[in-house]
Amino acid sequence: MTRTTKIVGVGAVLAILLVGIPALINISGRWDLYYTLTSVALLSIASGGVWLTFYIGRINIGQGAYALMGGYVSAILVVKYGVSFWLTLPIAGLFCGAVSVLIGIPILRLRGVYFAMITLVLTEVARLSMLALPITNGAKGITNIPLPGAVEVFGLTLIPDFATLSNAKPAFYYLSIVLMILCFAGLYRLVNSRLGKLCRSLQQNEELASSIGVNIAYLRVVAYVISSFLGGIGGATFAAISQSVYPSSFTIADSINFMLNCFLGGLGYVFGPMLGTLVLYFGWDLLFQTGEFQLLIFSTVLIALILALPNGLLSLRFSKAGKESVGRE
Amino acid sequence: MEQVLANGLYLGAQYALIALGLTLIFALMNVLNFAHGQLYVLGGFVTYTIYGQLEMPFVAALFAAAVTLALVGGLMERFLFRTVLKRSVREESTMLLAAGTAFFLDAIILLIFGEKQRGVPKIVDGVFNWDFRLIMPYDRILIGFLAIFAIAAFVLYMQYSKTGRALRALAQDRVAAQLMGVNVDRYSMIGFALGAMLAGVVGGLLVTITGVNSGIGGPISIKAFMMVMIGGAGVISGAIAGGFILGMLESVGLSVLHSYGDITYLMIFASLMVFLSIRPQGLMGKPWG
Amino acid sequence: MSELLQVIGLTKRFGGLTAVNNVSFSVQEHEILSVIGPNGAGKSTLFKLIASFLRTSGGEVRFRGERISNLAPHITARKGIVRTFQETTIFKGMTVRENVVIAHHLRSKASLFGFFIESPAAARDEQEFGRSADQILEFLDLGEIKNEVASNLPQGHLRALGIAIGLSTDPTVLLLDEPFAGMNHDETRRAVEMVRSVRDRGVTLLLVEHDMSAVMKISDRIVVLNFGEKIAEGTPEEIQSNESVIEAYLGIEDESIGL
Amino acid sequence: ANKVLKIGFVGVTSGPAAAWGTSNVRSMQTRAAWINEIGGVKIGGDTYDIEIVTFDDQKDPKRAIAGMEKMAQEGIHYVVGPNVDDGAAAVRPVAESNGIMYFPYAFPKSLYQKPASNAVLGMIANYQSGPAIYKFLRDKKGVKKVAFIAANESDPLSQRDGGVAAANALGLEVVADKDTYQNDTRDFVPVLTPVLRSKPDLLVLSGVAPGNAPLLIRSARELGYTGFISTETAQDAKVLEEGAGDLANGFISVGGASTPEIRSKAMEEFIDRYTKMFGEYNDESNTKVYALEYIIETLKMNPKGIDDIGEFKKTMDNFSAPNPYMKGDATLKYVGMTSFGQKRQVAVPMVVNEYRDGKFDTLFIAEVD
Amino acid sequence: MSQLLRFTDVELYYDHVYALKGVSIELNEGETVALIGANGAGKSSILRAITGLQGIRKGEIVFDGNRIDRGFGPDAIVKMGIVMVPEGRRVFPFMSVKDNLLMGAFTRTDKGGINATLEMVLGRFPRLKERYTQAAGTMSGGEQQMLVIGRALMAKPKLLLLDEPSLGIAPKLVQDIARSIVAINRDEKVSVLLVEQNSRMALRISHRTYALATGSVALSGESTALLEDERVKSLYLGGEVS
Ligand SMILES: Nc1ncnc2c1ncn2[C@@H]1O[C@H](COP(=O)(O)OP(=O)(O)OP(=O)(O)O)[C@@H](O)[C@H]1O
Ligand SMILES: Nc1ncnc2c1ncn2[C@@H]1O[C@H](COP(=O)(O)OP(=O)(O)OP(=O)(O)O)[C@@H](O)[C@H]1O
Ligand SMILES: [Mg+2]
Ligand SMILES: [Mg+2]
Repeated sequence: MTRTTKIVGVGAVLAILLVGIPALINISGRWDLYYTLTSVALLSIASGGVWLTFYIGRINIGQGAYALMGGYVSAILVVKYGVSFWLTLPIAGLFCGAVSVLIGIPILRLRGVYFAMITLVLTEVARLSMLALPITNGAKGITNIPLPGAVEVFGLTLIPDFATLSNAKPAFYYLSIVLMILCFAGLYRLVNSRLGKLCRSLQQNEELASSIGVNIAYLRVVAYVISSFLGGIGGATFAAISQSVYPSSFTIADSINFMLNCFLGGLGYVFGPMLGTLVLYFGWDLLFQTGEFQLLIFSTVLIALILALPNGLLSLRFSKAGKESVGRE
Repeated sequence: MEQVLANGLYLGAQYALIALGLTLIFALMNVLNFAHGQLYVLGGFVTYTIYGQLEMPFVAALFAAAVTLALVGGLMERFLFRTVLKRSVREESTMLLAAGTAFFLDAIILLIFGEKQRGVPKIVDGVFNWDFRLIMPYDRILIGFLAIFAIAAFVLYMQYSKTGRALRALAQDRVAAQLMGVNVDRYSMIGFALGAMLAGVVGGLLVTITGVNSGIGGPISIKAFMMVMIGGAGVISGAIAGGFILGMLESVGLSVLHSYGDITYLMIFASLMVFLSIRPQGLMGKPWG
Repeated sequence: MSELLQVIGLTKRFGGLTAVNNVSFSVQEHEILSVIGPNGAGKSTLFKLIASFLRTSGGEVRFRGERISNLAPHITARKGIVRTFQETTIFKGMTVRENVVIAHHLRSKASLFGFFIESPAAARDEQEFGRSADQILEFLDLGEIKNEVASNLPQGHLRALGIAIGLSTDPTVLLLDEPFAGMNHDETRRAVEMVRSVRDRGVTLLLVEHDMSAVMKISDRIVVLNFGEKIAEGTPEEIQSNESVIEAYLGIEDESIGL
Repeated sequence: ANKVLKIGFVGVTSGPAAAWGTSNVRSMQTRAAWINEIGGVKIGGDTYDIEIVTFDDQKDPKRAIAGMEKMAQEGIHYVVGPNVDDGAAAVRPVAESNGIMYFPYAFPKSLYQKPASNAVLGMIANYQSGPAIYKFLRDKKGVKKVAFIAANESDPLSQRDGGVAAANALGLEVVADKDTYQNDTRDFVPVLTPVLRSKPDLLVLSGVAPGNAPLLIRSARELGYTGFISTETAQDAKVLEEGAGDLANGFISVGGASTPEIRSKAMEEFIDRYTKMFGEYNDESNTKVYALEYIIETLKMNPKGIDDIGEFKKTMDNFSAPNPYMKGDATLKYVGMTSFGQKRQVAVPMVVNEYRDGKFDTLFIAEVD
Repeated sequence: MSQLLRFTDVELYYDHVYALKGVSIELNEGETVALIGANGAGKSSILRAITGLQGIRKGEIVFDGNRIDRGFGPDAIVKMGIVMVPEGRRVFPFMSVKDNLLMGAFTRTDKGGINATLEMVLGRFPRLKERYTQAAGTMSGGEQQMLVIGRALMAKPKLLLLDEPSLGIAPKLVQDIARSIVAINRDEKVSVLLVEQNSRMALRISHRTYALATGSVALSGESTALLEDERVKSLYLGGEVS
């Protein structure tokens, strides 16, 4: 790809996301799509984090823990301390990042299914902690969270108070889409920089990486922190949309879904988690009219997709000849 | 205390049996079978239908559950996992397939057997009561022993039968096993079927005690993962150890931490995390990268 | 010449097994020192201890007088002590050239964040590494296959790539574990040349190898291990005629089987 | 042809909690089919067929929001569900901004108190039925010591806390109030062993899932427990029979209007139709049959409510209609003044049942205001 | 001497890279044939083609009068009597020496025969008898090499394929292994196809030798003759490593 086609391509995508889709929604009157797409954007941010841990060779089934944590940090700050949502958003991410350092240092030594397992347990630990901690309001959750307020700089309103909007849906849509674009631009940059190569070297052989002087422990933690940061951001925004957060807002099922999004999109492609989330989450919604057969149809389609494209949906476009199979036909 | 230990042992026996099938499939094909719990549920429903509904003998029902599940497992391997394993770049991709299969089985089970909790008549009546120090209904004792018997039979089969040896070889080095004349496709299928069958047998055994419910597959799978990890993934003795440890941990933990109430499980899980970070390969697992 | 690396009373136990037992020797700057010994004698373990891939059970390693045992592997690597692996260990999913470029990481001046924003330092690194990688690949006769994915290479090339990776780190001391395994005579001869020229670049080399003709040709000195203990040390000539080494390791030449 | 009135359902019909939503959906579908079969329902000048639009939220609050958005998109103003606290709280902003009245089966008071005004509690809350049951057991059966056990999830834990408060208020001694179990528990013996050591007269299964109730009962009885066992949520007799057999005799729970003593002909026909349509009745539907009835009856009273929930809310305060499912002259009306300060709860008869040999016997009937 | 294996004009590709471009070799009953050649010349690929691990693009492989290059999986080929000892040992690390050996006899059903072979193998490699119940993964490299050769013999093969048995083995042990190969060929009447980087040894212990270069046969002939051949000397024996 030349530089110009790249710029044109990026411009086109931005235009579709920021202008095209809202316009289409206005024309078609499908206002419910705002929320669905907002969810897709937020969930794909969290999935993007999981994807990054895949990129250093770790199967992460613990993103739900950080999404939950992010949601609570933001909710508590907004409700109990009156902090502006806009400030709590980065704080939630950073808080999750900080916690993930503490958790990551011991657990990142684990590999393969062991890491997967321990993160799965982490999700449950997070849920139980939110039930038990004194500050989280326990089983009753935190409800009635105010909508994000205005952001003003020198009297200039940069972002209006969401509560004053006649309809907060588009506002949340823009917020989530912008976050998603930033997140994936960052990931794309990361993966295509030398940092990405280092991550890949970790994925392929940690011993060798350390023998050529890569500080693998540090790099692993860095990737995990970024991942958890993204999880926290996604969770915090969700809390703002539903104006409530409960210990069950993000559970093991979510952690598993984040991971599945990455698989479905394709582990080898930065934008994989985005596409995977779109298909998995949106697909379920699309099938809602099939009633009791929804799960059956959904899972059948899913299995068919995996059988057809075991390396992720994006492998369709980029696929080279598949891995040579062992044995004769 | 006697009660707590007996509870732990009984729980451990059933957990170990659940974990065995999962670890076998994992060892053979590096597939973390998210659908394991669903296979368990299916085994439970087959038993429920034949023993509970059609009122045929329990043994026949258990046998039918074993056969059905072996068949389902074999089909899953043949038509789903084999294809994906051959064509995927990263082996973990089968996790998505396993999850998809779990959804699929969930859907089928829900459609066929409904959303209600189901149970069957007791297989034996009466309660063993040692002066209220140890109370154990006879059916639990029977099921506990059947579970231990099944575990022993499986271990002996793996250790001393030709098929068992081939399965172990396959788990350790596929290519080398192939070069010894093991038909990899066939034995992968056998192994998968065996793993699924074990899940079905536990489901069938336990339906007499705890009944069965279309929705519990997912939670059961997750619990089974924990047992497998505690003991060490892909190691048969590890799965057994993991099952018993988790059983004991729950039983003893619930008793000892009783006064802490709400955070009992938080402490159990947190200690599990600490344990795994100290012993990254579980109790007896081979290192895994 | 000066003593670059000192191994002092090094010991490693695995459970009940003592894999390396109180081994001491020193390495001079710019020398090629080989470690030989039967299978399981503890040679690879010794290398892992020197490169901090294992924690010692006793004794220590000094580099330029400074104690370097039990550091993190990447720190030892940064100090200039780099090992290659006995098993052909490479980044399987990358091309040959990518392997070598990434192996230049140690020389990098930019920070992680610098990589991310592609700071000028990072860009300079990148160019520089590419050039150097191409040089190394030519030097090792891997130029033609530099765009092959590493997992498709045959044994011999994998070995060469392993050495290339080691070289790319610009080491002071390079530890090569069985670099000539799986090469035929001709290839071994060329590889030996290459190792010599690496030494001529100013690198000190330690190697473990079972190919005796190569070892005898290339080594300045040889250390022999058996059951974890050092049983001999000396020049190739001394070692070749050492009775206990012949007994434990070399065997008596037998023309009927060409050995 | 009749016009179509769409009523929504957003709740859980798959996964471990599928039973909750399924009994909901099915009673709605049964009733809708029945109404349509007899020619629809007359609201204002028009006759409507009822169409039920369902959305499975998989017990995930995020999905519940999506479901509510879908309902808004379909132009629906009346939705039954969600089934759990977190879902009910999460859909609130959507329901309010889209003019949707919803009927959750979740108990948090903040959903029904001002400033909230779009949620209508579809059943009797545990903090309403609990005190009545405990009082009955204290006065009539001499219960003094109570133990609570709950799954460690939001709904059961909240219900437990409510129950504990009620028991304390009644002067009962609470001997266990902190024991929990994971939702994946299948064997409750280890959980119950320490609880029963405190020798309670009454064991309360707070917010117990229908599937777990028989298991808990059976384990408790097999461990030699002889006291009372109760819960404040509706259960299914068949499930109890299969899961615990005779051991479940004497188990106390709260039901709707199906005990033979009070059920009307219409209720019998409803059960009949439900059974024909889905193969098997679910006693939980005794309660869940009401929400749809309330919506339709309220709209009948004020047809403007069809697309204006403001009108609906106005009507709620004075609404009253005969209760078709009960014998005698019981009425449908909105209640909740005591608990919520506004009428945001449907009045269903609080029938406290005792399970015996495969059926429920009525212990006593009460009302909520 | 009757012909046991014939390899005619075989082409073999990985993805789009060719590894063999028209290779023809033959092996007679009772013979030891060596394959030598540079890295990547295609030696291992020949063995992989015979065992069915890798399909061939063109040509034919005939064993004992039957074509075996189409329609047979690796397991079927083992049953015909071809057993390979792969590169890099590959024992079953968590199985005992005994179980490893029994795996070798996987395709056999004659209990008595298996026991007889087991005796023979343990007699030939006494070290294995000493370590009979030890987990194979904990044995030294040389011991593992003996184990895999013994394991292959357990199948009672007509043809034994060995891929670089001396790789990573101490000189003294290499001698032992070389002697074992000679003895197996001589005493057990097993034909051997040997891939070896140590060309001197390969030429010494084989009857005939093929030298491969980039996917085709460069030289072939009686091993004793080749040992004296100038081209072989300069290319593969290198006389002295200088
Ligand atoms: N991580 C470990 N745990 C337990 N034992 C080990 C470990 N690593 C090596 N050993 C044992 O230590 C001994 C020395 O092994 P090492 O790999 O150093 O041998 P080596 O001299 O390199 O042999 P070779 O020439 O075959 O490569 C062997 O007996 C080996 O089994
Ligand atoms: N799995 C594979 N995918 C792609 N190419 C391969 C694969 N295996 C081998 N090759 C290629 O096939 C050619 C022949 O390889 P082969 O392994 O047969 O060589 P060899 O003679 O055994 O070499 P060595 O002595 O190094 O083991 C090489 O060029 C190699 O790159
Ligand atoms: Mg070694
Ligand atoms: Mg080879």
